[in-house]
Amino acid sequence: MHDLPLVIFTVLSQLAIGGFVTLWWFDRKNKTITRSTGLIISCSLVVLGGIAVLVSLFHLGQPFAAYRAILNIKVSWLSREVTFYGGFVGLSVLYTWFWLKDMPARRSLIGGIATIIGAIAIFSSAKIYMIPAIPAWNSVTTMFAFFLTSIILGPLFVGLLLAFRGELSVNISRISIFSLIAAAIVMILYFSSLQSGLPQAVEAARLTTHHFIFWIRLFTFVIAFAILSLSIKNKAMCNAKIYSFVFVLLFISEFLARFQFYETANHL
Amino acid sequence: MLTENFSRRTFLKGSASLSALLGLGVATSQAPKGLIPKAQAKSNGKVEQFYNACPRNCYDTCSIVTTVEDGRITFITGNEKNTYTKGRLCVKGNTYPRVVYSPDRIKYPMRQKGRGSGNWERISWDEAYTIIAKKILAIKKEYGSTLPICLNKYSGNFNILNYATEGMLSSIGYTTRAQGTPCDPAGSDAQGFDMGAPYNNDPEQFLDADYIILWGANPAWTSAHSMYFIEQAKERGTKLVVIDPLITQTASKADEYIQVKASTDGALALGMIRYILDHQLYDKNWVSQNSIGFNEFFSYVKKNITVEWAAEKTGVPKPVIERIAREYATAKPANIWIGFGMQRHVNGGAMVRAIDALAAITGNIGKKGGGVNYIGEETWGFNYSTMGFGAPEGSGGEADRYVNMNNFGAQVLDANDPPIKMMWIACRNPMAQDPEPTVVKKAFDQMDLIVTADLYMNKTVEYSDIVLPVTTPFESVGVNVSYWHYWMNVNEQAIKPLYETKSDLEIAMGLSKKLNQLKPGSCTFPVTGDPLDWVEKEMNDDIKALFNVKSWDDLRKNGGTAKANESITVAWKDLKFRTPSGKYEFYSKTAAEYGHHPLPIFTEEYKAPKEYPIRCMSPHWKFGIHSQFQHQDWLMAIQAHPFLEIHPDLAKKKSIRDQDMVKIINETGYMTLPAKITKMVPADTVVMYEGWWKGVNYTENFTVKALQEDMGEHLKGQRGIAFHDNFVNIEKA
Amino acid sequence: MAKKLGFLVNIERCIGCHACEISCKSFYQLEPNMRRRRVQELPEDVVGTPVRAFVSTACNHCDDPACKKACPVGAYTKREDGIVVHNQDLCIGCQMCGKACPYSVPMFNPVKKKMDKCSMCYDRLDVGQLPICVEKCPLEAIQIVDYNEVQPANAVSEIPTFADTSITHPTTHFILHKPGKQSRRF
Amino acid sequence: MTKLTVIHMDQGDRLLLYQLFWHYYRGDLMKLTTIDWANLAELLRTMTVLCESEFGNQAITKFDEVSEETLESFVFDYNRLFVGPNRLHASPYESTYSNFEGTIMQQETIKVRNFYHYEGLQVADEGQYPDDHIQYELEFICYLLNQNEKGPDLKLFLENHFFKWVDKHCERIEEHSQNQLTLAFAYLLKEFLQLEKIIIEGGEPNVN
Repeated sequence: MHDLPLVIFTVLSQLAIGGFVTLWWFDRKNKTITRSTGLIISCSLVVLGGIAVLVSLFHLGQPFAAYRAILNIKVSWLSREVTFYGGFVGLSVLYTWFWLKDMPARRSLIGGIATIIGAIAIFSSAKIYMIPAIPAWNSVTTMFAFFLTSIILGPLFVGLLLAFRGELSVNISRISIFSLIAAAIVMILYFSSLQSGLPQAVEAARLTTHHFIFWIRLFTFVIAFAILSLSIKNKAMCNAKIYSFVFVLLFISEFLARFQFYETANHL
Repeated sequence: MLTENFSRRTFLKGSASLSALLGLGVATSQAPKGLIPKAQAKSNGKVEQFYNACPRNCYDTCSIVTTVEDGRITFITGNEKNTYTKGRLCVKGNTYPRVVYSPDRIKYPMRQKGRGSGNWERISWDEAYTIIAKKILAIKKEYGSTLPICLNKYSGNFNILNYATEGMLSSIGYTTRAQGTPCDPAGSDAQGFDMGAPYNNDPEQFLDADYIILWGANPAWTSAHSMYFIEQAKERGTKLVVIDPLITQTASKADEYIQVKASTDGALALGMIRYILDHQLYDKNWVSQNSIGFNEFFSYVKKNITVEWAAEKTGVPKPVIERIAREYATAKPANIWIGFGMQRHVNGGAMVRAIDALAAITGNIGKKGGGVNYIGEETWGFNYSTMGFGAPEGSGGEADRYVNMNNFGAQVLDANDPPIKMMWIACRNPMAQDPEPTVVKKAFDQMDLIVTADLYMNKTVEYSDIVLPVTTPFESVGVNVSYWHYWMNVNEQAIKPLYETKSDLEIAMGLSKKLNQLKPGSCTFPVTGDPLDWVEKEMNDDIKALFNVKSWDDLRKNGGTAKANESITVAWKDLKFRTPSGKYEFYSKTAAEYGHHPLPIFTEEYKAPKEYPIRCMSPHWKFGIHSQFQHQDWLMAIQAHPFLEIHPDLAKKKSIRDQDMVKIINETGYMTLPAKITKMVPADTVVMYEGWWKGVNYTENFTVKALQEDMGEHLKGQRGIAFHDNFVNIEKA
Repeated sequence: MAKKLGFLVNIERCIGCHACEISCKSFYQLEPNMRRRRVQELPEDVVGTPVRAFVSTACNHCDDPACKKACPVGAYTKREDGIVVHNQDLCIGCQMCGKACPYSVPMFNPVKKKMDKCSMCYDRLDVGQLPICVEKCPLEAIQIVDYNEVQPANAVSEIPTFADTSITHPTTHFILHKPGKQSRRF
Repeated sequence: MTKLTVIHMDQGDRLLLYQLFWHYYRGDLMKLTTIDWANLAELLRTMTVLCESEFGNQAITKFDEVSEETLESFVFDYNRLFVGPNRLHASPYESTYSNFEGTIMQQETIKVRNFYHYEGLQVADEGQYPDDHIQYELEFICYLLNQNEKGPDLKLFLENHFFKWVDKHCERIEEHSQNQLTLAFAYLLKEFLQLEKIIIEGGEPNVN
């Protein structure tokens, strides 16, 4: 339970980065998003990103000294995560500013840089946990899982806000369904690698699957998958309500998955 | 007092109205003085070191160096000048800072309204002395003597000055005493019959041994500093054999471990003797020159003992007995250490006599590095000046009356002429440490007044009327010696006594003062005295010569520790035994006088009753000495609760898994505790280690009956308890 | 590197008494639940015959310390002589070092809200004294060895229950327990 | 506790309360009668802020309604909480609250001692009684409070010591108290502490 701040931080930060990239990309490609909608989405992402930062401080013994966490950027992936994620939040504020000022060119440039920085932040974040001391984490599936959280939640979040504003011009269901298929594959890979891994990894798999949280997680995932599958061909279902529902389901699913990721981390 | 001064000075509305309203007189308060102007000379950051002595009932009796900063203890460790302590303490000794500063300490004298009610009121020392003194005088008046007053004091603190408690009670008249010891009586008597006294070689001589048998001893847990010498000897090529029913921590280190059936060690020794006699491996010269009764013993063995029989009896295969016998008899010198646990059986004394005989026939007694080592008291020749004041004139009765400490509850209840009405308990926790605690409680119920002097709240304090707070070793002075090694350690006062705690000596003087105020001449114990003078008075010329010190103060200034000179560190070096014959007595008339067979013969072990077929042993535990230490936080952080060790075969039979709760029961009592499945114990035995655990309301003694050992009256006045002949049944709870 | 200091733990001598752990705790006045050294019971059949065997470990002052790599503030340094030092003043209590260490050595001190670990008493070593645990072990079962100078006979770097040493290359070595003969009834 | 914009507690009232607690923890109040307690309640009623507050009012009511049974068990409960011989249920020593096991005479004690020394004071039996017993801390506060120029020192002492642990101390009393008087004092102290915090720190009262 004491890793709860980290659970919230990783899920929210990945959501924010995924959402940001989606917004930036739609804006660049279609240029159909109005200033006010762009501002709303951009602001809400900044808020989510900011909450993530605040919550992460609760994990620290000395929250007021958190600024020192960038000191060891040369070797520490945590330091890199903090730096890059900090950079990302800063750039996303700037990006929002350019929405406010309605400057598409600068927006596109800053958005591009922030996208790269955000991707590096997620990469660094995953690298923190890919450590031999915790066999269940020490695998490339951690990397996949972190990016997939971003890809599953980010576009859907932006999509549902666009749907609310009536500006949705892309089939979000299609994007999301691909990420869900990828997530399912990674999940299978994850458990099979745990099963064939060190005793601590086997134990992690057992602890995960023997807990009711795992089944809630699976159930929400399957329901979301089913609804999205139906909505691909059915335009009527591509509305804000359905997307909100699916988003909530998937948020719960990802949140619980991450919770279990921390809870079952057996040390060597 | 500051607050008074400034209130008077400024007379703010508040202070005035409050004082007027409540009519507060500061004089009525028991509170200590408050804040005062700071003394000029005070300086911070002062670091001092003091010598202390660990006074616990332990072989190792360590010399301690205490670091004190600003009047506060910051580190406690061993004294490097002591070659036995070697500058380091056992795990328990390392927790001493927590012992002193534990939040659980008793801080003030207190009186309980309603025994066991938990309703305590704080009283001053003067009130406490008054209540006790008045009761003593009333008893004396009513019964014509002080015999209804019973002292139960033993080994919680072996500081020589703590005998003041015994001295104080002797100074009021003849009283009833809990006599005997739960520790070593059968074995000590056995050695007394064989050699005249128990007397052991300096444990540092393990290094000189060629062969070591640890017979029912577990120094890895009970004497870590001896274990150092044993391990060093082992690394130099000495063979280490451990004979024990349990695979103890020490047995785990042995070159050879022999699992003997509990309480059949005598048969094993006699089997070895038979082999040694048959193969002419015994020391003919030694026995003919230094012993009597050898021929009688020889014919007893030839007639009654065979190695096959011993193998059958002990569960040790015949070839092993033969090999060990040959190795032991041919090694020079070979050292045997008999543990106290081995003799806590109904045939404990007889078993020790058989093992003594084994050492004697091989000529290992009187040799440096050899010996049959059990316990010794050669260095205890102090003046005991706290005990020598005698009964006051006009005391009723003719002598002290004794009850057996080992069957305390029942014997207190049986004492009738006159009955026991008041109890003084010091350095002891009988409600936790005595067998049959329910009977002890009944005896407590019969008392008019129970006074307990202790450091912590425990079961005994809970059932007392008055509790007196006592000092730790670091808050009072003293001097200590060991019943095992040959060092004397001074104990300086390192810090002020915390709260209102007092040493047993100060309590003795305080009570005597009160008694003499109330009735002049009613107590012969001195009413004043500097503890430093008292401790100096303990040193006589013999002690000073033995340890080559000028005085206690001299020793304090010069390292705090001194070793006895070599004239006594080899037991029986001169082969002048303290028996009536002056020789080693295979045939002991004294033994016969006490109703035993004169020879070291085989005596049957106690047989398990049908309904309770499982032996439950309660050996000493590595994080405690009796009811001390284990309850300290640092040790609770390592092991937080007692447990029962069960062999996997027995566990399987009873469907018990590791960590399951197990109920252990017999006709005396029961308790429920978690199981630890381990091959360290045999399948017919379970083990629950001795100790008092914080927050645990039972002890290992809940199932222990007051079953007597075979010996003890000769040297200790009373027989001991066969703690390890405790039979129970277990079931999954 | 000039030196490569590491602990040499003699399991043959160790009696599992915890004096190392408690003397350290006492010397540094640590909280009851804080441990810079810990004594663990080994499986009782570790040497073939059933015995009570223990191993005492502290920080392993690894050649390639994972804590140092994980720490975001750079609170860890590895000295010339090989000692891995944690600078508590810098520590922000993120606990990543504890997660990254294969031996879970750094512990979170809930009162100071910072991490805490064994420093091999480097300040004592620097003035010619031994670490407390080395000096205070009643059986002299813990030593400090410069592994660049000596490779003690029969010392091994791996024992059961000790995590894979290829991860961080701990400097701690062990002398194993040699089983004695046993004549058991069960 | 409700919105208190202006705190009406003059120096005299504050001193009175600190002195009341000082007497309480010295054990001076063990022999009072029901009438004394009622008088105390009346005196406390003159302090409006106190009797308008939730716990202050409860405390005063309890003083008013002291029964003979309450008086009988008062001393036993007081001892169970603060004196012994059992493990103290609500230790009156500051250092107890700075470490898990409640060990006394720790670093905190020495810090408190140094504070006394700085002001030219010391505990009369220094080394025998831990310097951070609440009785000494209260006496020290009274001493500082009584001298206007010591305001900054008082603030420092309250913030670094007294405020840091006395809340927890009151919580433990509330948890373990079996007597209306010990409970009343816990309520009163708790409430007073909140008011003091507002006065000293000028901040918002901690509304729970």
